[in-house]
Amino acid sequence: MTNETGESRVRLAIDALSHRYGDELAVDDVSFGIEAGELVALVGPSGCGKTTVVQSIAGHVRPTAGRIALHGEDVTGVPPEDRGVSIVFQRSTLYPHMTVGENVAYGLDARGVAPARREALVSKHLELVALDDQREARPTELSGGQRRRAELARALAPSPDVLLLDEPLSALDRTLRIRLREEIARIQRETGVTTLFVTHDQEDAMALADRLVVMNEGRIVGRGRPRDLYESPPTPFVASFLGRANTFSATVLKSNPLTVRRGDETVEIRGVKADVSDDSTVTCHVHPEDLSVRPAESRATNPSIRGTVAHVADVGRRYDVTVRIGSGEDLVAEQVSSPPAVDDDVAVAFPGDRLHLFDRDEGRRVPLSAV
Amino acid sequence: MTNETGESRVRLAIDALSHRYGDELAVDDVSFGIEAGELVALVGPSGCGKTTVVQSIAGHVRPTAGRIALHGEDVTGVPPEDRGVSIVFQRSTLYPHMTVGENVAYGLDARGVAPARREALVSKHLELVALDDQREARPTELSGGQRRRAELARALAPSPDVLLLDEPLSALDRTLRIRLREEIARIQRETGVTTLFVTHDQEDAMALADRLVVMNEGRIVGRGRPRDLYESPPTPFVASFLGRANTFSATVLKSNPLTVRRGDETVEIRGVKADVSDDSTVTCHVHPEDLSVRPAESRATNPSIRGTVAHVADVGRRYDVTVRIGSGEDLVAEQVSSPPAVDDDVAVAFPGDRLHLFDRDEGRRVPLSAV
Amino acid sequence: MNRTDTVGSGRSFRVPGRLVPAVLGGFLLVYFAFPFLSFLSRTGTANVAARLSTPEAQAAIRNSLLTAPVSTAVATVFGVPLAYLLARASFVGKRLVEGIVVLPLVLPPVVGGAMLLTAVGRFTPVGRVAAAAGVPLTGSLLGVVLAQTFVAAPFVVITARAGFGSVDERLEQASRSLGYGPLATFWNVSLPLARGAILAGITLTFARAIGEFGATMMVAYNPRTIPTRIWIDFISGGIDTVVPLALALLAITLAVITAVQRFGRIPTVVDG
Amino acid sequence: MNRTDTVGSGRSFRVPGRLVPAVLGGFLLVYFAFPFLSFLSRTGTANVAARLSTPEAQAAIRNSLLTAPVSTAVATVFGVPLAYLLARASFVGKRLVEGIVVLPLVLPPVVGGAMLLTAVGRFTPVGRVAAAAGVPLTGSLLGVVLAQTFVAAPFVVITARAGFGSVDERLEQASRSLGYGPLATFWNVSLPLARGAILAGITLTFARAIGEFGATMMVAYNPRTIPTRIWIDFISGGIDTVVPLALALLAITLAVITAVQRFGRIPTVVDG
Repeated sequence: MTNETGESRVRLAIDALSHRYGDELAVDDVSFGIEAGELVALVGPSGCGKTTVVQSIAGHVRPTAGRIALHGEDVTGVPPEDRGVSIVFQRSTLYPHMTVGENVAYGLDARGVAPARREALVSKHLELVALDDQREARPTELSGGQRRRAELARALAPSPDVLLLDEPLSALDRTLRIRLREEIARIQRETGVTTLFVTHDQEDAMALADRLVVMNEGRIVGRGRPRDLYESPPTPFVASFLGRANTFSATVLKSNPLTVRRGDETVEIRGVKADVSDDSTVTCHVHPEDLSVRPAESRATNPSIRGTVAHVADVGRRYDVTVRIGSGEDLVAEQVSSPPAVDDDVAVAFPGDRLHLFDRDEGRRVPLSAV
Repeated sequence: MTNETGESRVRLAIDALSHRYGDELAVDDVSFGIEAGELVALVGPSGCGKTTVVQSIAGHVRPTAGRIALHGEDVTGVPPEDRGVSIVFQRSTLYPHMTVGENVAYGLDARGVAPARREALVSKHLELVALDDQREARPTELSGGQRRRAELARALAPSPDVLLLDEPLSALDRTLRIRLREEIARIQRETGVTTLFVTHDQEDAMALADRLVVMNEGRIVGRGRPRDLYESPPTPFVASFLGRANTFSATVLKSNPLTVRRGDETVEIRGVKADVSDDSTVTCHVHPEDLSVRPAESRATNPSIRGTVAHVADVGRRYDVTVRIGSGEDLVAEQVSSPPAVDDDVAVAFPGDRLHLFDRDEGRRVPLSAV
Repeated sequence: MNRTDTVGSGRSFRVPGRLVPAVLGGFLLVYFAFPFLSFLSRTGTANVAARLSTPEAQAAIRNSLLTAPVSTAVATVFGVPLAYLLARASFVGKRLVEGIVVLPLVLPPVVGGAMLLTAVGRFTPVGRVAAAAGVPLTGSLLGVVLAQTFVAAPFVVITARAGFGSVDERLEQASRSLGYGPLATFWNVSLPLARGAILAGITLTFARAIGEFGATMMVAYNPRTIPTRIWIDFISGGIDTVVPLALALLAITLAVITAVQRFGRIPTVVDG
Repeated sequence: MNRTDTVGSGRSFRVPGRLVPAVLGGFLLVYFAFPFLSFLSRTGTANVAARLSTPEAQAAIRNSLLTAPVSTAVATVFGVPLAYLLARASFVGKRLVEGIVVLPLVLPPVVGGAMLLTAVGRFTPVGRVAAAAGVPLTGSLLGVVLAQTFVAAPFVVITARAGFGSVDERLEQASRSLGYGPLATFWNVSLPLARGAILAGITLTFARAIGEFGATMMVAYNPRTIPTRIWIDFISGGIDTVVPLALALLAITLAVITAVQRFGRIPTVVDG
């Protein structure tokens, strides 16, 4: 999975990339690689620097420092037209003065593909995105989803070494987004094109990508398979960003079995020990679906925290129960059925192995292990 | 819940509203009401006409036909400034040449509120949205989320009869959107302002609203509590829009107990009878989380459909398993653990009472009942 | 949005591809700048102060400084509301109105002057009535104002219209919904937000008005403004005699543009 | 987006609030339209055909139709690349370049003419060399072209710049990533997409060039163009003698604008 395993398989390598706009460091020492055929998502909130990374890879921004390599060859100074990197932007860049077919053929013409072969390639790629019958249409006649698909066909037609998708779904409605996401997954499987998918939407990223690279404030703050990052987030930011912010702070009383104190409440997490010094303050994160809400008096095996129900939102397929566990500290529990009433005193329980602990000062993950 | 129960409680009534742009009928005979203190979501895909409805309520569009009533009084011809309807748009409309405090005071000045009271109201509303320390800031100095909250404060300060929120979250990242959604819910609970929340995002709508009004192509296609609409969608559109498109077509063999045929497979849904004539063709919808995937040979009590696993997406907190059940017909099952492998022959099972049946030609829901 | 939306700042990177336009555009720049610099270097040889203190020069300067601000004010008072309407309202005949607004801009000034003469000249009904009332519309300062307004007013209309057009209409709708009528909304929201463009338009109008020559020559050859005086001096005395007055006119124009730049936007705002 | 983004089409609804700007703006419209109509009604009384067939009129028409297209072509060839650079590139001194481009626009034409005389006049180094080589830069058709280009070129630069600016830079980036160099991208993408604005700029430049009067009077009083001929005829014969030539100039200007409208956008595009 990592680019150390086999140097020859790495299609795209970003090495110590940094970029400054004036005084502002937009990208700070970013390094990652993509193997041939992989679909990697670069994900992070708006303004985290991911678009600058993409623009550097495409060659539209010259980075202040660092190196971009394709097939192991340094392309940092190579102009965009000589890189073999296709790009699809958030907003449509189809040429309004050309038909859909001419748009798809555009990149082929640049490479001097013979007319017969060009027609065949255009047909093949229009079929791939199910737009064969829109070949003579103008981009303005297409729907939003069709326009996205036409752009994909145009980007794929010249068989790029790397396909960059820069927030291709962000301007779309949720229904259309999910449909197009599945379409992109299918097309990537069928073509096997090495793809970097850039998005601020963690759901899109996790649904599509083999691997995630999470950025925040110009730096990489996490990388790995979606499930690994979700189940063992390396920082509180990754935990909140991939799931939903759901944290409380506590003080470690004992590290084996892990016992923490919040206010006047002591919570023992049986069967778990933590690699942390006593008396250190930690930030605890639990994903909302790992929490369950019970009547306050009930005592079960799972560790729990007392609180009062502040709000119950009926989301249709589940209830989001907000429990106030202290001044300004709320936990949200996702409950499938029988929600409590507002103002009920409740206990919020969680399986001990679903707790994530982070060092308060440095934000690093505290390793937990079964006893 | 409906506006028939008590005429006096209805704050806002939209009656037979239609609007044409040129030849195009953007809104077609839309009627609904909102009771005092209610939060209703008007939800539908982009271009379904919901913004025209909002603009008609605010008075910025004069509808071609129909009536808008506030407190039972016809306001269809009343200019916006005399309606007492505040509006928050998708993009920020904070005035860049005024401070945040001046923006919030703007609507109060129009009503000639005395200076001392105005200051008090501005402070109160800035506190409500937690922006007290940004009073002297310029809108450009605020973050995206702060700008939204400042707009809410400005809209609420003059104590409007109705608050219109026109896609207020659509331009935001998912993380920020969820946080602001919770903020809006809290503010609405605290102020009790009658609110119409307009969005194309079903998740936002269901998380926030007491009641949903679903629009498609200019018409209302569903209305009710989020849970009722989700659990008993009146049309295939509502089923797919609020959940996720997940349908297959079948022919009814027997209505009691309901038995349907798909290709060479006969599925008996035990304990359920349908009010439908034999041999009619129906569209069946099941929400992805109601589906479970099992090995093909296993036979259980729940009805199931045979298929082949086409794709497994690891979404981090779950697996989305796409099962091909016929040419061009796929079902997506959300599975929490142990997903099957691609190309496995499997059975997709569902509880009989979670199936939704729609008449194929007219799209109407087929009533199902326990035997 | 923010940073993620700023695309393509790797300018220096593409310089090779920009060599051709840079060379071609450079010719034009040199052609614009060279006469300007030649002119400024010439001013040293002319006796500027003496030339500017002659009674004729003094009268021309006074006339120009009287008429151009009046023309600009008239164009602004009537032109800004028109610009707002063109930016916001849609009505039958809007295309025609747009055509009428552009007309004086594309019209050769001497033709504009000829048109004004056929409308308000001494022997037209309007002109005869006005002359009889003691306010002749041609050959008078009022005539100068009429010529300047006709030629220069489109600039403020077109520029202010672009300014209003770039103000999001929703900002005005929000103001209406917060309790302000259309006029109050115009004053509180539209006008302050389009301020930069309006100032730029006023500047352009002033520059065009004070420099007006062709229409003024037709409508009001007398009394002289700076441009007409320059012409008279030129045919009688050649280029060296006109440098001082031309310098004065240049100074006034540049002073106004610089002053407006201080408060608003640069007048390149014609490009929206 | 689509329908949901079109906000506030309830125009007729707000007419009361638009009465004030409509009345104020109406005055200006009448002031623009009235001279135009007076002028057209006057043409009936003049013997147009006879006046236009005099050798003087024929020479003026010929000279104008020779010089204005050349000036427009020169301004376009050098101005469009400059406009593209100003829209896309950021470089040290860009503000200065923008100032130089606007200069001839805000400069009074007679001052522009005076500047050109100090640069290429008969007694300047450049002018002397050119005259010795048999191509005098003043008092010649070449002088007319120089004057027209100086005064009119900013229009095509500013309008084309706005046109390039409104083309999303990502469309060019996509073209680069699809394998085209900067020049090919300019030809395939930028130029066709900014076509409307460029055509509008060319039209404005042509209108300004063929109507040029002030700078031409200084640089090339001879040979006569239509505007200078109109002036000569006016001082010798009064308004009625100039109506035919003014009509011809008006016709040429409007014909070009109409022709361009057919293919591109209306020239109100100065407002971006």
